[in-house]
Amino acid sequence: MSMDLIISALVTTIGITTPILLAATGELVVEKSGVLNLGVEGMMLVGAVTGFAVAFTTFNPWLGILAAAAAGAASALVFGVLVLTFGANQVATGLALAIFGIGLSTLIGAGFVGMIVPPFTSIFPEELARDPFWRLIFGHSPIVYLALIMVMVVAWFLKSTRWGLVLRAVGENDLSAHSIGYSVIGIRYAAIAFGGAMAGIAGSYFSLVITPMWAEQMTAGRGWIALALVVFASWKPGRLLTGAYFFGVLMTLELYAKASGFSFLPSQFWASMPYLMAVLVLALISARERTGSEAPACLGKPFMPGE
Amino acid sequence: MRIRFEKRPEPSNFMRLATPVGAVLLTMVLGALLFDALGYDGQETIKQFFFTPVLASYKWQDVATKAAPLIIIALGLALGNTAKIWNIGAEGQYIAGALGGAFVAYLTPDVTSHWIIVPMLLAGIIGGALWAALPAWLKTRYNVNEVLSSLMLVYVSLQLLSYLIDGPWKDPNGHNFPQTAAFTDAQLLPRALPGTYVPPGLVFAIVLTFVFWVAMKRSIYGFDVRVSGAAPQAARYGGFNAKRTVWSTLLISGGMAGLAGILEATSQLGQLNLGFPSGYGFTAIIVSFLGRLHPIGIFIAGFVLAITSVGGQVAQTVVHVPSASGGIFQALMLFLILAGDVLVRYRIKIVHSASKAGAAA
Amino acid sequence: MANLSRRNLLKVATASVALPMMGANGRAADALKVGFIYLGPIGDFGWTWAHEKGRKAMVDALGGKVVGDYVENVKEDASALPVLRDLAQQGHKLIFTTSYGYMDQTVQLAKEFPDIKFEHCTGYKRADNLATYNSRFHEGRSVLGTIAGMMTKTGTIGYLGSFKVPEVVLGVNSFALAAQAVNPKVKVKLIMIDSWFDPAKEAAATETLANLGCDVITSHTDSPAVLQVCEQKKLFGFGQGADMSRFAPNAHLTAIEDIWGPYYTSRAKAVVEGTWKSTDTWWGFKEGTVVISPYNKSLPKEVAAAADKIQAGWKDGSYDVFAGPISDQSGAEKVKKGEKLTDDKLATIDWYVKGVEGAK
Amino acid sequence: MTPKNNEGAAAGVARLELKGITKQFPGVLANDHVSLKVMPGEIHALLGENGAGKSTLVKMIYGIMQPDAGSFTWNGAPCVMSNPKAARKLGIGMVFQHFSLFEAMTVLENIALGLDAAIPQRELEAEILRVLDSYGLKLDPQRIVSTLSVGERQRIEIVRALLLKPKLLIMDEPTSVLTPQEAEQLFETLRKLAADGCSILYISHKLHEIVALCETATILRGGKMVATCDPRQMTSRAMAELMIGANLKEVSKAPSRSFGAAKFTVADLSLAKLGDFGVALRHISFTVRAGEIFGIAGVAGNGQNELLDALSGERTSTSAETISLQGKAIGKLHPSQRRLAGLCAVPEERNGHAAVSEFSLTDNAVLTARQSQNLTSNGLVNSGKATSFAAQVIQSFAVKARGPSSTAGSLSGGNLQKFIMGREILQAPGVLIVSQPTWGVDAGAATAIRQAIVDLAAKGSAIVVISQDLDELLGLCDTLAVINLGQLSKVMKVGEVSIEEIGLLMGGVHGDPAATVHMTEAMHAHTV
Repeated sequence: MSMDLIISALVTTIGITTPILLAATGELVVEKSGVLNLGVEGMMLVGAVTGFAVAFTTFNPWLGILAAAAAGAASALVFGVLVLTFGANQVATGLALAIFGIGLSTLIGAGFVGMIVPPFTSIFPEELARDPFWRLIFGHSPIVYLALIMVMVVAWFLKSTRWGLVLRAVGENDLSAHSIGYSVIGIRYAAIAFGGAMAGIAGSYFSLVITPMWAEQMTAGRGWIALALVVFASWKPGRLLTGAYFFGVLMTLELYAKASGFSFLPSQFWASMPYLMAVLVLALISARERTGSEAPACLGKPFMPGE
Repeated sequence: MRIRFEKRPEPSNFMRLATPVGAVLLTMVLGALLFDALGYDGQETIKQFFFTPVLASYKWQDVATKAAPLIIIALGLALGNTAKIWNIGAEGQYIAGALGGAFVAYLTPDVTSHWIIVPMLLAGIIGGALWAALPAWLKTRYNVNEVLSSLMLVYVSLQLLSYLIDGPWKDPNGHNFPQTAAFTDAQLLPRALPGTYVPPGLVFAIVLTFVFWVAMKRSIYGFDVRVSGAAPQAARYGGFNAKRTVWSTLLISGGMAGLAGILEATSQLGQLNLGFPSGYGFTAIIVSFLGRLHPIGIFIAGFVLAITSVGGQVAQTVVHVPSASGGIFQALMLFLILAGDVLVRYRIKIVHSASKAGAAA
Repeated sequence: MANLSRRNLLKVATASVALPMMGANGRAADALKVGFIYLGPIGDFGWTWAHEKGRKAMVDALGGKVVGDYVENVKEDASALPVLRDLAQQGHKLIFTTSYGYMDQTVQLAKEFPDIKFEHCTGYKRADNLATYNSRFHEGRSVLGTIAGMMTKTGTIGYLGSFKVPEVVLGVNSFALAAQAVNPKVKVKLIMIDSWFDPAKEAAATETLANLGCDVITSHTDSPAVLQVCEQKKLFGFGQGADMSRFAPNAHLTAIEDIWGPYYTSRAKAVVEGTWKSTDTWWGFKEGTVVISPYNKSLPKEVAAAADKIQAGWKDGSYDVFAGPISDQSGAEKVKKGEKLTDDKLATIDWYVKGVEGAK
Repeated sequence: MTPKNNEGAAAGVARLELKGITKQFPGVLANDHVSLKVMPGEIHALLGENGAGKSTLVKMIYGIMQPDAGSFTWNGAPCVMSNPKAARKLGIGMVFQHFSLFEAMTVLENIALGLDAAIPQRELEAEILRVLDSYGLKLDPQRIVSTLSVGERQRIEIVRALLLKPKLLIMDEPTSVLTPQEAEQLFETLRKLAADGCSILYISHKLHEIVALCETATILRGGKMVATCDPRQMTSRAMAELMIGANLKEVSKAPSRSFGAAKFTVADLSLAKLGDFGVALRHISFTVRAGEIFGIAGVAGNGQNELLDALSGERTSTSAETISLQGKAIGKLHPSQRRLAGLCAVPEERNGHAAVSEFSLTDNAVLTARQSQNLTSNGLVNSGKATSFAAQVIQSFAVKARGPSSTAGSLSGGNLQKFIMGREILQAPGVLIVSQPTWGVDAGAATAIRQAIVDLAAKGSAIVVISQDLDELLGLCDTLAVINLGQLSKVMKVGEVSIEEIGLLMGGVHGDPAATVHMTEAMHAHTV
């Protein structure tokens, strides 16, 4: 492989990784607060269709992204009300959200099939992205940079800010956080809404950037990979970034291997890699003694302060 | 004024029964409003979704065909859920079960005895159980969260199916389409009632509902499962082995999903192709909650869910709503039942802010 | 409803509740009811969308004589059975099942409802009341191959496939042979993405092909993703199943359109007139089921002329892309000079011609 | 601390005053018009039995719960404690009985979480070190909490509270997890704080602590305030009677008792610790004879729960010989098998361990009695038999319940404990192991339970009672040993042993003179 080809392959990798990274960054924050929202796929689709619909009506993809974030957050809040206010089972509610999002996006999107929207314009001068190497840095859609910035923001937020500390505390021991005086429910609502907004943006990346159009279930299961990625990253933003690109490189390599007629193990094996790796990591981190790196202790448990 | 939940001293049995019924009714109302808002005839949609499948007799059999696998899978899942073991990978176990049975069929294309169906069904159960064994092993050995591990394995099973039917098990006479050879007549299950489409799975669903009912309510094993879910420490104190409970609930729920998978394969399509995974494993999770983890409740809930999915097809041709609407109804129903759960354990109290002022006085 | 008489049990059970349904059906009693089941949503802008266009064309062509209903998103599993039964029992006398995966379900239903006519698309199992039909897409592929062979500057053309099924293999071979005919050095790089529909993966695969030097890329998957990427990367591409030029005004050179209208109209007419027979129909350019969309304005005249010539050749029978000699990837001769691949061989083909790189 | 803390002191205005505080829970009136005053710089005891309403009251002071009626004044001004933040803003700090700590986080992060203002980490760390230094406490701010001992964990809570420069510090049963030496160290800190002008509200049911530490005591019983007194002017017994509400009723025990042959023997039992909080059991040996009641004293968290698990079979031993019942080695048997062999056990925690609160009493009977009472056949539960056994327990032990179908959760603590004890005793166990038999139980039920234990022993059973309540053990047992850090002391005869000696063993102290002096003082106070 020449340098140019490697750079081009990396550009493809970044493109294919971005939506997973966005959704996983949101889900990481949600899970860090102790809530397991399995409805990522549904929220992504709601975001994808809303983003498309708004971009189509306003001819402004930026408004589309904003609307996608709002729609993702809104659908996440349906989940939030059920699990936080009503104390419903998170697994079942999340699954219902996934099913609901798929159905609702189809219903809303029925009128937008076959339409096209204006693409994003690059935020950098086009000349910058002409040279292959510089293209690797300047040649992406604005959402790609947004995704990278958000991972870093989340990493910084969780590690160095007070509210990040509080959010982790809520996920670690909700009862204690409550007794100190933090609003467990309030913080979890915020985290869930943030996760929904990120999933919504991730969805709009499909309908506004990769292929500027709407098609049913166009996210094709990436929401589930995002869930696997959070586990694979063992709830650490840094690993989330490397893990996402690791998955992305795997996917890109598979395509190159196919185009070159090089088949090492069936393609289905590569397609199942993210899930197998996630299970493996899950086993590894659970086997290790608890040192503060593994899953938030309250993940998936309902919190009802029984007054 | 704000709404406050007040814990009931004892869970309300009335609410336990009333909330699922209320959830279904409220789903109809909300569904009608939603579809009206989206420009469809909401009332007619609800009619086609919920009532046509019940009122048209030839639809009953379709409903039974859909309900049977849902009930069989949900019974197993409810067992796990009662013990607070969350197997959400039933879809994967359903596929693995079908693969297990198909493997026997693949090995015995020339056997003409109808008894071959027995090892096929057994292989189906074993296949499903094996697929659930990994989460069970990871949980008991490394305390790995079974929600995540079982979910991840669903996607692995989809790839496994794709690999097998496009590789080693590909039908040599299948025009190169990714599919297994069709099962022979001996490898197919007969209809439950000759001359109808009533699926053999329905017989299994009825018998298993009864078996699970007795087991959950009366047996020591059912007691074990209930204690393990309600108070794991008490279960240990009572002499129940927690690891055994994890293993058994996961293997049983996996085996049931596997059974549903091979029943579907041997009574409906008679082969495996890429279209085989049908989402029953996920829908069954809704069924188990809608049925309140109670076998009889699950039996009814299985039919309710089946009605909405058959109704979805009817509504497509009659009201021309997109097929995805079925998912919306199912999800709405689950949302409402989960929200309704709170009424079983809590009483809703409306607190007037005035009454709080006492503290400040 | 007459079909129910076969089954005593049903007959009794239905008597009490079937009346409202009968009333509903009665209103359209004079028109022929034609049913369709679709694999995807009608808005997939691909396979299902083309069939839906055909259904509409049929209804338009036959005025008030036919009514056409459809059910979309029908999975290729057992759940197709009740859908088909439903259509049968709602009084549809002619039912089209529009995907290969409905083959066995259609066969089963044809047995259950002997006086309803079934038509299965792309399959090979027939019965007295079950016909099969397909379209010679590969004829269209040879036109695209000709254009691609002339337009490529790098000599490497990309091909994005879904699964290695005969229909896809046939398209690849036809495309490659036609391209080689106008440009002997052409190589076709093939990626199978193991899915009919996954826009993100289609886009990534297209980028990969572009990075590997392909400057013209065609696809056999269901979304316009490939074209959209070609547009962004200033490459050339083709529409699949329909004119997709609006997704990629510059990249879109032309498209193969699946036109099912003529076939559906003729078959519905045959049922109305009582002349329907079980047949195996494989129409192409000649009969009008394969149509090439208008060429892109930027397409050079000589290329357009060459493409037109191929189309004309198919129509008058003077051209066959599968005329020998043809070798497979390993160079072994598969079709001798002077021979052609027969329809039987075409329908089960599982090898690629020389010059196709990537998949095996 | 700062002179400002003494504002209002001169005028005789209470730092905190409660008037008519009332809190109703479903079925229980937790606080019934409670009023009290805490003066600046005063160490004020809130005294009462488990379940008297102390914790509820302080939760309302700290804003975790809201009272249904009543009011607070702070330095003379009315105020509302709408949430803990509001309480902290006024200058109220609290150290919880059950620490509200975050296991996977560092000490520093835990402390930062307890502060309302965001302080940069480096400054906070310096501040923490300063506080630690000025009160002579030891703690590493960078350690992960899950690696700390119980005492160290409490120090986090205390530092967290002190950083806020509180004007009122609430301590909820702070010594229940401490050794007497650690407790004495804590008292020093508290006295120093009070001298600086900080008021302290000290919650306990341990009389000797209150006598040693407090200037004023408010005594609660059944949610009502029964007295306010100066503990230094009262006898422990008088306070105890105020707390319990009746003359202490003695358990009737045959004065001279003879024991049979050795019935239950534990020989060199060791067990690795489980997780970060566990305590390892080390070389535990003792023998209990038929008819004998053997007590195990000790401060909470020294291996009592582990010992109960090991004896009941919830955790099995690697060697069968470590535990034997009438010569039969049972160390490797599981709980059901041990029950069949004649060993029954009652763990400390009622809800979720000894009983399942959402289950009916019948089901709770099935939980442990299914084999010995033949409540099952062919893998199915015989519900008729189970119900009648549950009814028998209810009747024989005067359990106040609607019937066998009531859920365990609907019973009061004392009645549930009676049911649990009854369930085990009616199985006529040869050996009964009980942990904290009267924890959080009203006085009447406690006497009944102790009497039942004595009666069972009289029938020839060997009994082991694990308790932190030294009074209970001294009243109930024939022989006694102390567990400390998973090790069991020598076995002593009740009546021949001094409380000082037990106290020293509880603290794991063997001849440290300074500690002995403190201990002795504390114990003297106790025995006044």
